[in-house]
Amino acid sequence: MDPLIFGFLLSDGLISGALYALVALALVLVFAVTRVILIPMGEWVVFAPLTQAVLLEGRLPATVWLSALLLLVWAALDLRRGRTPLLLALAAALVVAAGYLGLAVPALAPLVAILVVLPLGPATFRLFFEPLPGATVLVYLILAVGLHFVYKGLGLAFFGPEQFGLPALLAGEVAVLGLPVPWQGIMLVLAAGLLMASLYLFFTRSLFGKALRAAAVNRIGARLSGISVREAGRVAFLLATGIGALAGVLVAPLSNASYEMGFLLGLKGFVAAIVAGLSSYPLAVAGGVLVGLLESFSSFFASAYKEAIVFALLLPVLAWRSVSSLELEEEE
Amino acid sequence: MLEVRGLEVRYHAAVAVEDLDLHVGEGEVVALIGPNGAGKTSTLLALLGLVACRGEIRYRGRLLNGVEPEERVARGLVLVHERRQLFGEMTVEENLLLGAFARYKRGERRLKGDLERVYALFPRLAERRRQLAATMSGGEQQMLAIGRALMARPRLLLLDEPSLGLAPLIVREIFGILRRLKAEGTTILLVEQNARAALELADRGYVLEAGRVALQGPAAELRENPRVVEHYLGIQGEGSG
Amino acid sequence: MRKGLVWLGALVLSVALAQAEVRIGVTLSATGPAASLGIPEKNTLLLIEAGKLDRMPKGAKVRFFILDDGTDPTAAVKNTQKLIQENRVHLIIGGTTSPNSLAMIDAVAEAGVPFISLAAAKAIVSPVDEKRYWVFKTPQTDELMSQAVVQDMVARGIKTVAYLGFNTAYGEGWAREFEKAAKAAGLRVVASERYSPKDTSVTGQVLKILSRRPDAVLIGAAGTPAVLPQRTLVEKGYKGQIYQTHGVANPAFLKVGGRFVEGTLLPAGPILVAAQLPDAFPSKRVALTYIAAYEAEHGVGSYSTFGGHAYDAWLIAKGAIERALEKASPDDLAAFRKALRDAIEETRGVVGTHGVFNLSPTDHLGLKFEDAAVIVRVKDGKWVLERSFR
Amino acid sequence: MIALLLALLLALPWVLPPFYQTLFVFYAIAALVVLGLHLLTGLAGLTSFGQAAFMGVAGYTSALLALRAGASPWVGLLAGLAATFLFALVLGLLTVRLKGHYLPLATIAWQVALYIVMGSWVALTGGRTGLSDLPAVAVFGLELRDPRLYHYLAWGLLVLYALVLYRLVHSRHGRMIRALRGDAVAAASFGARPPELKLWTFVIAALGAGIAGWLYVHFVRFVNPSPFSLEASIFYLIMAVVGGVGALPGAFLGAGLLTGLEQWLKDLVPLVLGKSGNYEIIAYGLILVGILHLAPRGLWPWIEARLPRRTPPLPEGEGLPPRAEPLPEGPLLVVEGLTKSFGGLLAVNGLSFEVHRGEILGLIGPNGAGKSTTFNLLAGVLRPDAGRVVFRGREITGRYPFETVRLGLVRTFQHPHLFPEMTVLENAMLGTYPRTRAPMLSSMLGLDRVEERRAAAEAYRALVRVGLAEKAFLKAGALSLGEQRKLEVARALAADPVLLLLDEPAAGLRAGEKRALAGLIRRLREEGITVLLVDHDMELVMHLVDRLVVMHYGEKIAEGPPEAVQRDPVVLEAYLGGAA
Repeated sequence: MDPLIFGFLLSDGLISGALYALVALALVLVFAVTRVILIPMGEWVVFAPLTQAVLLEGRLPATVWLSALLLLVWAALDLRRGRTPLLLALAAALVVAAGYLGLAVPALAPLVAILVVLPLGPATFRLFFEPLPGATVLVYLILAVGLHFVYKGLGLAFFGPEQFGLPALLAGEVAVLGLPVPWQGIMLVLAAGLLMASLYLFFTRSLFGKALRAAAVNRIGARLSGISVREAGRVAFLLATGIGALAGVLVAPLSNASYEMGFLLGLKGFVAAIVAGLSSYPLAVAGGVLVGLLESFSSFFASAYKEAIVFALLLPVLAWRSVSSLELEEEE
Repeated sequence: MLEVRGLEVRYHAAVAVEDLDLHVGEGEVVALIGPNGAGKTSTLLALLGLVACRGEIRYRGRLLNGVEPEERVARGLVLVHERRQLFGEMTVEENLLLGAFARYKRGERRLKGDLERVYALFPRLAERRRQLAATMSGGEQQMLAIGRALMARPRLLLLDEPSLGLAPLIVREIFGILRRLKAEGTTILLVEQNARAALELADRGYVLEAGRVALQGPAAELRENPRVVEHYLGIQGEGSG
Repeated sequence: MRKGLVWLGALVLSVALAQAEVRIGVTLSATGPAASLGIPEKNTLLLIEAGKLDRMPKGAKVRFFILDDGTDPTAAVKNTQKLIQENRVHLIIGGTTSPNSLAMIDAVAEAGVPFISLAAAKAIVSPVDEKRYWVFKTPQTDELMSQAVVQDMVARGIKTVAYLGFNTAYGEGWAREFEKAAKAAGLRVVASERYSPKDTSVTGQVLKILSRRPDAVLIGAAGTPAVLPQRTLVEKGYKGQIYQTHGVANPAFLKVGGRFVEGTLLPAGPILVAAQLPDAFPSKRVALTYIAAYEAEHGVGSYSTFGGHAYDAWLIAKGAIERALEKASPDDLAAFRKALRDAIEETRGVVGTHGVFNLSPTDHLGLKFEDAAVIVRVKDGKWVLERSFR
Repeated sequence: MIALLLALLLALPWVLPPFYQTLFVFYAIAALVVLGLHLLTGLAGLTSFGQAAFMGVAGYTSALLALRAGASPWVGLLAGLAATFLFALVLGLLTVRLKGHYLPLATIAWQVALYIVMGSWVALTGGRTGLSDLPAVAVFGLELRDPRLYHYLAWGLLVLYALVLYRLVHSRHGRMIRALRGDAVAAASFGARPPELKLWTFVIAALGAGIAGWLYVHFVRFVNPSPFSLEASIFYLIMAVVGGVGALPGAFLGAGLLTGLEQWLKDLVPLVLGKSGNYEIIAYGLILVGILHLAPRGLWPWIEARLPRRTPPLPEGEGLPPRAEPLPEGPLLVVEGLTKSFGGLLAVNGLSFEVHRGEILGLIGPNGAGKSTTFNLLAGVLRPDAGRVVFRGREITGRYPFETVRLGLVRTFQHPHLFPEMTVLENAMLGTYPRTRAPMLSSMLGLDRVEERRAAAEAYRALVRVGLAEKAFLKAGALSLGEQRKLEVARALAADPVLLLLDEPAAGLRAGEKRALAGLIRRLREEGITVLLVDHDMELVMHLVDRLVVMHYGEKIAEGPPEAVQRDPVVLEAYLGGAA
């Protein structure tokens, strides 16, 4: 093969891979802490750039109201349990204020979009998953599918069926080893790397990060140490939404964004997450890059069968991972 | 300190604990003994809120029913679990620090002193502070579990079978440490199959059989009780699966 | 004045009560991958229902039952059954995509209900056999549109061409018909690649195409997802001519495409550039009327060619209903359905937004190539008439 | 009741409004797939995201045969099922051995791959545009085009499949499939071969989907890949979970409810929200979420809990034939130099002892002495590093439990390994698995009735022996700990043990229960069963056993009658040396 084409495919695969790796990281995080396979993740990934696009068109995106509404419902639930939900009400107000700020200052739109999407994750966890503690993985999964339908439907209602183009945060290209690569792609890869590094630091250096890990590996042990598994779940959802929204905002200028793209993105991230056994963060990153590269090269060689190749090639990986994993997991 | 009335724990339809009354005074060490499956562990889990139960649990004058386990930990009700429930993939020191998480979250950032205290109590942990918890021996893991609980500065320490599965020498060491804790004034509720060791340490004791209190009284009296002697203090008292 | 209005209202009401009710069932892909086609179709029919686009047929009150099939053939069939059996409709319009329309054929033929499809595939109405006896359609076939593209390519001296299309029925239909037409005209198709409308990258496919150095590339995609391959081609330095299909003919494509789609050529129904057509062009006036009404409701530039297909279906149906009413009463379900079918087949000289419809027992589409297709160029973010075949 | 339902089913097409006739056919098609999931996911615990792909395999096979070779749809059905069988066998071999989350992902992988092949192999399958003009199914020349007629075909096949499944679930195989999910070790201890059972479960579920696929293409008479997509597979899984994946009526409930829901929402949502529409999917998702919050285990268990319960008749009649072959002379079980270490730590070190026919041997020792490890080595759960085990003159070292149980080496579990969702009787019947022979196919066809009846009688007798007869039809989850232990013993008895391995049977029992247990064990010895007992309850052990083997730090330190062992200074040191 022409080395130039090889280089292009490689860089394309790495850029997609960085995106899938981020989604996979978020999925692993959420699953490890809450045992939820977060199907609606993909929707949140696209909600962020779509929100940004609508802001740039000078309209207030409906996601602002959705976010604020969910936060208020959450606050109402807290109120019923006898707590004063000052922070939640404040957050709801903040989301709305941020929305208007994004309208006034278009340069801030990407940031505002992430901020607006951010509460969706933890609020969804609080409203829909927390009331069912200890349900099986399968029930959580179906619940997640139901929420995926809801968010997908909302996506269509909010943003319409068409794609939106987004301006690059950093326009232009740069030559890497003689190969022109868009800055935006490099930014995505760098951001992915940076995010991974900071997650690594968070999990290994901060006691809060360690507590999150503790809640993931041993729920009872965590509760014995005064770590609230519920709170850990909310934090996991928050981080996941944040990672997803950031990934979405970074990739959208390269690929455009529409409400429909989420599911496939989520699925590919999920594939990468499974390669990692839904438990290992470094392997999730590797899985993401693997899926990205497989996809890039198979779209060159046999585009009609691209997904078939990606998934078929996964079977041996799965078999190998399954044989080499020591623990006898529960089958659910 | 702790006042339990009419406690009942069920799994499916099977009753594990029924109509149990229990109290622990400030500074007291109370032992809960009885055969396997008598409901001792279920009682402790219920006290911490890790299993659903009926009845009234009053801790430092306030009802605990409906309070989340982690909130109970934050209020100083700390359990050393029968299976230790350590974070195997983390180091000894990380495990210990996480024991103080409830305090850390409240804003207490000075945990060094507590760490030093635990290390002083368990010099072996100090030697192994960088070792992963899962790679340690059973006795060391038990020490770590107790150490982690101490990091939370418990007002009432619940101990579930600290001698379970340990070699006799280690058991002796662990009970030595419990004695020191007692001397420092820590309130302890101890569940133990090693009835002899437990009753030697405790001020008072309860004997549980099939989910109910069969006998109770000062530890010294229980040690003399012929029924206790026959069932729990012969050579028979020691063995356990 | 007010009194007069009340009287007028009462008069209209009494006439309406006296009129027979004709029920039209509609199943469209207003959601799912073909939503960008289905939504303007649906909007158009809603406008007609509201009386904002056209008058009702004489002597009948028309009731619409509009369902969404989510671009899923099973749902389209279920909808069809539901419309026929539950709503007892006399006519079915819809089937936005070719698989949906094809899947519906059996159901309508079984029940003896005339069906005007809004999908492209030629197989929907050809050959007119026992089942397709009941089936008609208004959009130009893939074959007809491919013809237009190929003729334009030949005229520009293009020798080699690559195809990059959706991995959906739309992209597949174009691949089949275009490659056939291209071969017949002596063009060499050097690559035929597929991508998903939901893909976030098509770099691999584009690189493959670039490595074959085609004179032109045809992108067989609908709506805004058609932008990504073109953009990637441009970004990777492709200098040849890029063609799109009529599936992109909506304003969102221009908006999202921006500078990347500048200079694109595409085949389209004449409605797309109605205002620029010579006055002699038969469908110009109808198209302009339709566009004006549509834009009044949905904003300037909001119209697309797909809504036009739905309007054309309505125009054919309207005339046929009037004629069928003379033969049978809508209360006699079977008889009126048959009469309506016959009337539709007798449609002659109905001027629609995409051309003039002259149906016959062997031709259930009835469009002439030169009336129904033009080549359009994207210029300064607008559709500009490039070539007409008249 | 059943007759009433059947009559209703027969009359249904003629009373339903026309559109519902069609809907009922789609209902039957969905229910076929969901029933397969009930077996696969609900009972065997294997979550599949790939059932729609099997529909596609059968559907396309039949469609292509009809279009390309002019074959009758009936030939298509056979060929389609054969193709589904082959695909399921190959994919099953690849898939069912995968652990944990790898299995569902593998099903996603081949689901997506097959779907894309269906869509992209245009020359064969007609691609996404699909194949139209498929023939209708004809019965004796009558073409089933009217949904009212197709209703009988679809529901006929569905009822047939449901019956087959019902027979299977309530046979020795079905009980094992259910057991496998909860506890593979316990299942294997009573003779099941987990991978094999899983594979067949997988194939049977796929065949249900295959029938559904065939019905689908010949009903719609058009085929393209979209009804065989991952999304479709997920829909079937939703139906299964919403209805209650663990129960057969749940499959009918889920399939019916969601098939209807989709349609009702199409009518209702535009009414509520005006014509602008597109909100059905949101409502659908919210309703789904709502149902799961109301009934997380699905609707059927929720309804069942509110229905009156009927008690089936007590099993009676002859039990299973007892073991025929005579026991060889000499010791029943010989253990020689048994050694096992975990990560360098010697848990059992060169242990040797014998168990004589007709005796009760106790194995005791302080904590960590290696009793449990020894027990697991004998039971075949662990494999020894060195040494051998000879049972009835045959070497069984390292043999799997499903092999040794057939020889009469039967165990109980310290923490009862029962299946709380199954009745007490069904739990006991698991014990008869190694003694019964009916192959899976004859179970599915209901040819195992006689054997089943005898197995039930045998299990019931075992329940009588341990004193649990009156609780036979309760769910095992409702038993007290003492009763659970009795059930453990009853299940072992149903396996006709030669040597019974009891793992701490007295743990957690009240004094009275212990005495009853001791009496039971003595009776068993009188009936000729040899018992090896591991326990630490000295009162029980000392009064019950004939001989004792005492272990300490993985080694045998004493052996002999209880009175002698009790006075042995080495034993005393081992036990008392460690006290505080």
